[in-house]
Amino acid sequence: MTNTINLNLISGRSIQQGVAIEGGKEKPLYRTAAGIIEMDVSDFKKLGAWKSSNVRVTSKHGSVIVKAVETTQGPHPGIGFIPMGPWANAIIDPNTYSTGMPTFKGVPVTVEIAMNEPVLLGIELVQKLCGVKVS
Amino acid sequence: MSEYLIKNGHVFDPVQGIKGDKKDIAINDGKIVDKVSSGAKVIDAKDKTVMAGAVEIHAHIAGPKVNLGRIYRPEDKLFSCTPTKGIERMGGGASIPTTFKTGYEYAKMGYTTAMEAAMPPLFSRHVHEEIRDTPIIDEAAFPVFGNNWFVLEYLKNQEIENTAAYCAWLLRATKGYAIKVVNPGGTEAWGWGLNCLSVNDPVPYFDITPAEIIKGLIEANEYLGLPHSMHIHPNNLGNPGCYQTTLDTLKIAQGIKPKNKFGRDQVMHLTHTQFHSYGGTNWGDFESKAKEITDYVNKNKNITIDTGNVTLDETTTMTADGPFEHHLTGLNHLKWANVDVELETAAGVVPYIYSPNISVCAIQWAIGLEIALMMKDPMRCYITTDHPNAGPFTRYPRVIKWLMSAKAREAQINAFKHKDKVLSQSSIGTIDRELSLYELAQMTRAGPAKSLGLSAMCGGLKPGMDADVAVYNFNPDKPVANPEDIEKAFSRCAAVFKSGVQVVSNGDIVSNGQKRTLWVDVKVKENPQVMRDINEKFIKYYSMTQNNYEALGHHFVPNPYAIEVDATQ
Amino acid sequence: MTKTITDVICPFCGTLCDDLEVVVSDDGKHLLEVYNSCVIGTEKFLHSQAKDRITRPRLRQDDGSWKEISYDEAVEYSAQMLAKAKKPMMFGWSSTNCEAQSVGNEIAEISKACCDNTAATCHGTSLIAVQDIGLPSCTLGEIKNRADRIIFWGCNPAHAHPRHMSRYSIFPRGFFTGKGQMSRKLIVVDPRVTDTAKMADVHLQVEQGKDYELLDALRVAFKGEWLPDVVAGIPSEKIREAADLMKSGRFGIIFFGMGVTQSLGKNHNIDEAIAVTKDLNEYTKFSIMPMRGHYNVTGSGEVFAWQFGFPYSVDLTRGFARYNPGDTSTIDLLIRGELDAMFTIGSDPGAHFPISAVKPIANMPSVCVDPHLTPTSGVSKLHVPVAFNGVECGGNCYRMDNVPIDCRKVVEPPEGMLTDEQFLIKVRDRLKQLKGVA
Amino acid sequence: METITITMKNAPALYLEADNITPDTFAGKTAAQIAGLHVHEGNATSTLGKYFEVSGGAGATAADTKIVVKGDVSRVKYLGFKMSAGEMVIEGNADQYVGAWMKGGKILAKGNVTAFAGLAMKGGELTIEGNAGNYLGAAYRGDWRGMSGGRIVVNGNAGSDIGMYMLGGEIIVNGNVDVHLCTHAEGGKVIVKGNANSKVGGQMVDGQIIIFGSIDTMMPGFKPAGEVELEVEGVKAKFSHFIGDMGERHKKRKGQVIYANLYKKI
Repeated sequence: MTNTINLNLISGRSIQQGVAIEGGKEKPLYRTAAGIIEMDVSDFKKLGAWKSSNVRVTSKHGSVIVKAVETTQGPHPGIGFIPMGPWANAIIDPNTYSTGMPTFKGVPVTVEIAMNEPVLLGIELVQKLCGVKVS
Repeated sequence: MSEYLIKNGHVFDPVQGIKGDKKDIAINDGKIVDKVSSGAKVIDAKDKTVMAGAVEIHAHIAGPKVNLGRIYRPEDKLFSCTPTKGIERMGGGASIPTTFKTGYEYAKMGYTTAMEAAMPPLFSRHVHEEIRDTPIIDEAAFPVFGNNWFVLEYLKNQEIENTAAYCAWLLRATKGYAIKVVNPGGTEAWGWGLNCLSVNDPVPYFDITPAEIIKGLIEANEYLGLPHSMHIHPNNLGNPGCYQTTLDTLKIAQGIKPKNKFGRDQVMHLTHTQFHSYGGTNWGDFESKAKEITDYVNKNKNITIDTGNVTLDETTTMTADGPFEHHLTGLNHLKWANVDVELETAAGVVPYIYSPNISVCAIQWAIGLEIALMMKDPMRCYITTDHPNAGPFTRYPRVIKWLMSAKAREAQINAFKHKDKVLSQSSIGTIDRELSLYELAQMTRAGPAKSLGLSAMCGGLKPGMDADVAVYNFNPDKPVANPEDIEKAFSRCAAVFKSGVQVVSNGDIVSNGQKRTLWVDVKVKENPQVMRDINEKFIKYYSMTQNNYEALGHHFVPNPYAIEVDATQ
Repeated sequence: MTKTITDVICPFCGTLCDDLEVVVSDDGKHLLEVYNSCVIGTEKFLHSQAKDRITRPRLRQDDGSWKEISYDEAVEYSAQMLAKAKKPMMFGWSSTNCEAQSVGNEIAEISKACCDNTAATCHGTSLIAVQDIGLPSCTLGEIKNRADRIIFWGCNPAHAHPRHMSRYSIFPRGFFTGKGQMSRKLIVVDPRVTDTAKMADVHLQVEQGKDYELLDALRVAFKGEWLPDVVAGIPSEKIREAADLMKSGRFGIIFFGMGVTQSLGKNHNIDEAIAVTKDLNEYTKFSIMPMRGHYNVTGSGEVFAWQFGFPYSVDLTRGFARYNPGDTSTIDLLIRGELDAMFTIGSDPGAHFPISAVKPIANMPSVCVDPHLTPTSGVSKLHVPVAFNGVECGGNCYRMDNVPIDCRKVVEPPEGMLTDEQFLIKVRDRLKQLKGVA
Repeated sequence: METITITMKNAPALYLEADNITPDTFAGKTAAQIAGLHVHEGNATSTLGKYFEVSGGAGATAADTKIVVKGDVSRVKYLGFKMSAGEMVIEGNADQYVGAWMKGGKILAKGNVTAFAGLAMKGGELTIEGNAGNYLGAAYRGDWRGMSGGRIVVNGNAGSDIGMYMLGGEIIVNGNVDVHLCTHAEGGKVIVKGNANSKVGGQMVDGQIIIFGSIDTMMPGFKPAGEVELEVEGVKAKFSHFIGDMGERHKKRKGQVIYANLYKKI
């Protein structure tokens, strides 16, 4: 049986993500910078996952594979952080409460180990989720 | 450029002393001329009033605080936005119209030149970007100096020459027109949440008083011989009893003589006088001191003023008087925006409703009109609403109606909820003066042009001047049956020419014109000390480099008109 | 020989640093080195030199492949799309200059489109709050010269605005702040112990999504009224201490970011933070400022405002301007299925919108004007690469404190490439022909 | 009273703006004239008759006119916009701005409505039998003058920002409400029979909120002020009383500070 944990997801900027978007969103570096979830060390324990293993993060709004890394800006038990970008946006809450602004922060998610599933590149992920035909 | 002949109109031109005579006005190549060829296009002005294009001496129409007003008041535009119409871009906004609407509304009322009254130097590029997008009217902007650290430091040591050299540098860097002073010292004090409410309150840290700043800047202005005089919004604006501070401010100009080559006779322009003419000790015994202020100004010829008429509308107040806006939000609890600008100035914005049902508002209305009606020389008193502070400039026709018709004033007084209070706290009820069209032309054309040092260029219809002409559907030979006809006539011109281009026809915009940005380019003797001081302040205290501050790209001022002044002698 | 260009403006974030030095080759075609910038700014300048850069427009074919087309063909596609659509959206504008924005607004006016900028996903809710309650603020130099209380609320400048702290907020020595960092107290409010929070004198680790409650509690504390024992995960005692620390300063500033604009409460979080600032002005001097993200999102708001009267989310479909986020805002319009064409410039909604708002873009006529390959170009029908603004062309921009700064051109764009403004002018002129307007 | 029925026959591909569908505009017009009124789909202006079948006739005045809206109008905005008198019955779901800036008359929406219903309402009655969206009875952006009169009743749930900047009138929600109830309110009365989410009454200056169910998280600015017995909508019960928002400014009346009142059923 796979172990899952519940986290409160927030997305936001990181300097690595900032460098990567300027370096090219088609590049693997973007995935390295933003195709991740930063988790508290205690949540790694709860999940029973190795650091830097792939996980599936699922909310009411979608599901995405990212690499789980230990946070450097903690402790923040119970909070998962995915840098802003396509991976976070595959699962954040689009509810704007009629303000125009989706709920990018504070989305309940579950995290489970997905060792053998690949983290897609940024553009690839968006194209796949939108059903864009690519040749 | 085409030739025009405006035929048979009743011409009112104080520059030439023409008082309603039937005359033809000829236009060729952008200028008023004596004669045109038979091929000139004829505009029939029979039974109409013809005046030069009007000159706005003080309004907030472009720049950061105006735009902050637009940004934070969507409700000011609710149901008021207008669609694209021919060559007219879309517009919107009641008290803070968009740039396009600003240009069009001025032009439709016969205004062809306007002054943006407060430009924060650090934001000058923004002011010019908006000016560029304001069609038709020529514009200029006054950078603010009264709380500028360079000015405070130089004047602390009475260094007039250095102050003047700095002013010249800043006018060039910002493409500015005149020396504007707002709440001298008080706005710097506001950097610490404080204020200077009298001309003798010391400015925190800088060891100088408002009186010293005012005097020094008048002297620097005359040292340079600028087209306009020092233009002041004194300390203590808007408070009961403030007229005393105003008199103290006016007295500083005593004995100082104008020195310039532009035909300007004053050394101080007192703006929105209405806000500075309050007596009483609180809002309960609030009263008009228009008589005390106008008595003083009537006697002292080296001062000009504008009125700042309250129009009884919902509007948006905005001023570089930061502490005043903080005070105001405490009174009406409406949304407050503020911007403190490093080393230079500040600004605040608060919506305000001048309700005819509130006695203070009604008395303010009376004071503005009293000032215009008590001033003996219309060449020294100009109609403004301090747009949008006392009301939007689009209400000028209404103000004109009140000034030209005692009947219209009486009707308004009768409509006030606290009529008795208005009558007891002001003398508006006892004034029966009605302005003539000639006086109106003095107060809105020849007068402001002269005060601004532009009398050779605009404000009149003398051959050689710019062909700025407004034709109104108003027959001076016929008695006014209904005062509303005055408001209607001055709202929408039959025809308007700007620099010889017809921009309005039957109240509609027919050309976006070729608007210019006026600025003053002063040559001064080389002053290495001032240049060193500027350099040092940028390195240590500004958040922008000096090179980027000075780099005002030509595209922000696409059609500049520099007025050159030589102050090297 | 190389040339060094000074006073260069960094076109990355709203800090708009203007002291960069860039070394270029003698012929002005190659950018060699960048000094003074942060790591992101450096990458931005250097990436413009990438060898694999796309330099010509590309149209997506039925089989999913790209076909290279001319700029004229790209202009034709864009103009036709905008002329035909009933409710097109012209979105982005935050990574381009005000000159381009101005042409874009003209296009939107002629085609009766909706237009919006990236405030949609960063500080749009701040603008709503400002409209509700105002904004006591100042320029960044005021903070450098006067501030002794610095509060970062829901923002992490160490990551998002790397030079902000050294240029303006924490470290600089100004006129009244000669001791620099020593003269300032730093409060950070964030649910994570961010790299910014690690530098703070006080870190309030607020429970995520409860900023509104914490801000209200501060206001109650200023007035010395009753408080529950714990608010938003913070003991009331600690809240009162923080309130006293704020009140005791001579000049304070609250910087806030997406931690509050995007969390539950949204505009109300900012609204209450502004109310806190307003309250503090009864005791001392306090200002508040949004940490704007894109380097010219502020400029876009300014240009929209002076031309149409509203700072973002403007709907011109009825021929006049209207504004009401929730109705006229891009993400709501996309998710609700209100749009039938998408023109994106100077931003990447494909990467930064929730996926449910990206899917509709993939299913409608769409143009993406962007020098980069992005998720947006990846789902759009037409990708138009352009010169890098702020690197290969100049133009005006507005800093996070609304101060305008003119960007500089430091190198030539690759041969034959258009700038945003040049491309837009061609689209505008073609659109005028199609619509028969002068 | 005359009844005019409009039935959606050709649904719009996008959304329709139908601010002309009000008793005020219909009054005195024939069915043919009404069919000729303008509606807007994006930037395309066409006639009401292109989308709706029009039958019956309008009264001479708004007060004499009842409009029945049939068919799928879930993509139609501005029904009853600025209406001052008369009646409107919407049989299905409707989109945004139902009864926005309404001054008088009655609207009955039998289905759900989305955001901005009853925005800045001044008078009249707006009844929603289904659910209401966000910003019900709130103020327009930037305006400090929200709903000032009239009565809104929602049988289902309502969204967030209900009664923002409310000055007067009444809102009754029989179901639950989402976050930010009565933010900045300075008057009026809101009754919620179900539960309220968090951020209830934030920055409230004056006015009244009555909650029968639970409140997710209380605002710290609401201070306990004992218990009271109240009769609300015919129900007598005991309520916990709170006053607030203590962080906000408040008016004084006869030397007494006036707070907003929040009652939560015990």
